[in-house]
Amino acid sequence: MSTAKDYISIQAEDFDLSNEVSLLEQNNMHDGAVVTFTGRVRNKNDGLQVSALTLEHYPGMTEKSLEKILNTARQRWKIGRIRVIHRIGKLNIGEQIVFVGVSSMHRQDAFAAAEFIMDFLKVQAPFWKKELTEQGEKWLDAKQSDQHKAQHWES
Amino acid sequence: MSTAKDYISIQAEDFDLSNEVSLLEQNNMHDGAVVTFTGRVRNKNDGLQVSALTLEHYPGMTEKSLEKILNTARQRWKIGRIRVIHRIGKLNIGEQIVFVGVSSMHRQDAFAAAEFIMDFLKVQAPFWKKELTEQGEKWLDAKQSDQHKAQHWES
Amino acid sequence: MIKVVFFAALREQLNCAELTIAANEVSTVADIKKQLANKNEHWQQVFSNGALLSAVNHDMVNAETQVKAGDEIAFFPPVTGG
Amino acid sequence: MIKVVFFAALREQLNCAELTIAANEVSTVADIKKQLANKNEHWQQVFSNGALLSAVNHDMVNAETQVKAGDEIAFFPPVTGG
Repeated sequence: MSTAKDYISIQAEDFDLSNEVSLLEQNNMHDGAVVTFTGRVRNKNDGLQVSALTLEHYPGMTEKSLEKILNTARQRWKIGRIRVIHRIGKLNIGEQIVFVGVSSMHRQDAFAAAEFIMDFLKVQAPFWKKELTEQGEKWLDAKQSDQHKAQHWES
Repeated sequence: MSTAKDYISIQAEDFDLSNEVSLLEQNNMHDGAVVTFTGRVRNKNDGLQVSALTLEHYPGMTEKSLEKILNTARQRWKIGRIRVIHRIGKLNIGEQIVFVGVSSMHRQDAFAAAEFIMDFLKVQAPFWKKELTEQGEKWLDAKQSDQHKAQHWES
Repeated sequence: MIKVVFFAALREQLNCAELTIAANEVSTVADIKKQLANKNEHWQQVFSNGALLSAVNHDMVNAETQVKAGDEIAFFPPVTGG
Repeated sequence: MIKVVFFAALREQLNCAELTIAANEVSTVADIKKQLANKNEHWQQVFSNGALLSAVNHDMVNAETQVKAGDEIAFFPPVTGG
């Protein structure tokens, strides 16, 4: 079940990693493990030099799809708290795009859940990246490998 | 190969998560993914209330065993930078014990390597925990499940 | 009425973010897609892209999904967030 | 001489952190363990613990591993860090 322990934020603003992890840990003395994933804008993609990207999303559906993913994760693993932040708008190289943080009693659950959430966010949450490359603006193509990663969890 | 990109620290002092992640990310524009694991002192273990723990290690062997684990991880996955911090001495409830941070171009490598490093640290790095519980001081017993997690990577 | 919204590359290709269609003319997502494709040659070509995804009321669906008055239908390219 | 070190619960049980033994009396880790166990009944009992691990010069080893003068041999319980 998605509970008050889950926090999903779609925002233009940057976020602070320590701050997010504090919110997973504070008044939470039974979860010994915290796993985080942070994704940033890389300077290269598909061999092209990237200078920035713009993130568009589908308000309403984004939150709903993430809640579904978190609910599924909670059914599969024993998790304490989950925080997901995804930024939108224009982001420059090196800027943070996405954060997933999971606390749990045992590390295996936090590792699996964090990776699962990222894998499904990648193929189900309605975000789209447009890159500003040396050849101009270009919408990113979805990667087949991301589909495979998500399918991998079915087995 | 273990390179200057790897940083292993055995220390009594606490560490700051944001600071550690900054060191994985600064001047590193090609790694888009960072995965971190943080382990903290829980208030309960094996059903007993824990109030603090003391961590002992084997200086020299600790560093050598961690370097070997990091080398193996580098052979298995395409990783950017790795940072491992393990604290020693007396630690109270909620305090951070261990940090593993891995940067990579693709998230799958960072997730796998961080979990692999933790799984092998658990069974190969010479650290020992003594818990202060409601029943007095007690050396922790190693868990069979940790052996299984490490063996799982062989297959 | 049924509200239809478009996102990302698809919105740019169509030069349209949102439109409405009469609920009595369509019963499935596939019907809507067909009606949109029939607008003109350009839309026909854009909607011939088999990779396009669709959602009804914020849930990802397939072409056979039923639609009714008041629904919000979205069409968009495969997602690329994270 | 061979340096032998003990850690954690083992060190406490033996009430000993470190000792040295003559290199010419032993050729493997198992030999050292045997010699230590022969000290007295208490050490005998402590070293009867089959779960004890050993390291030579900071590398985890098994009982058949050869040892020589100048080596540092460690005995300790299964590790519990992380």
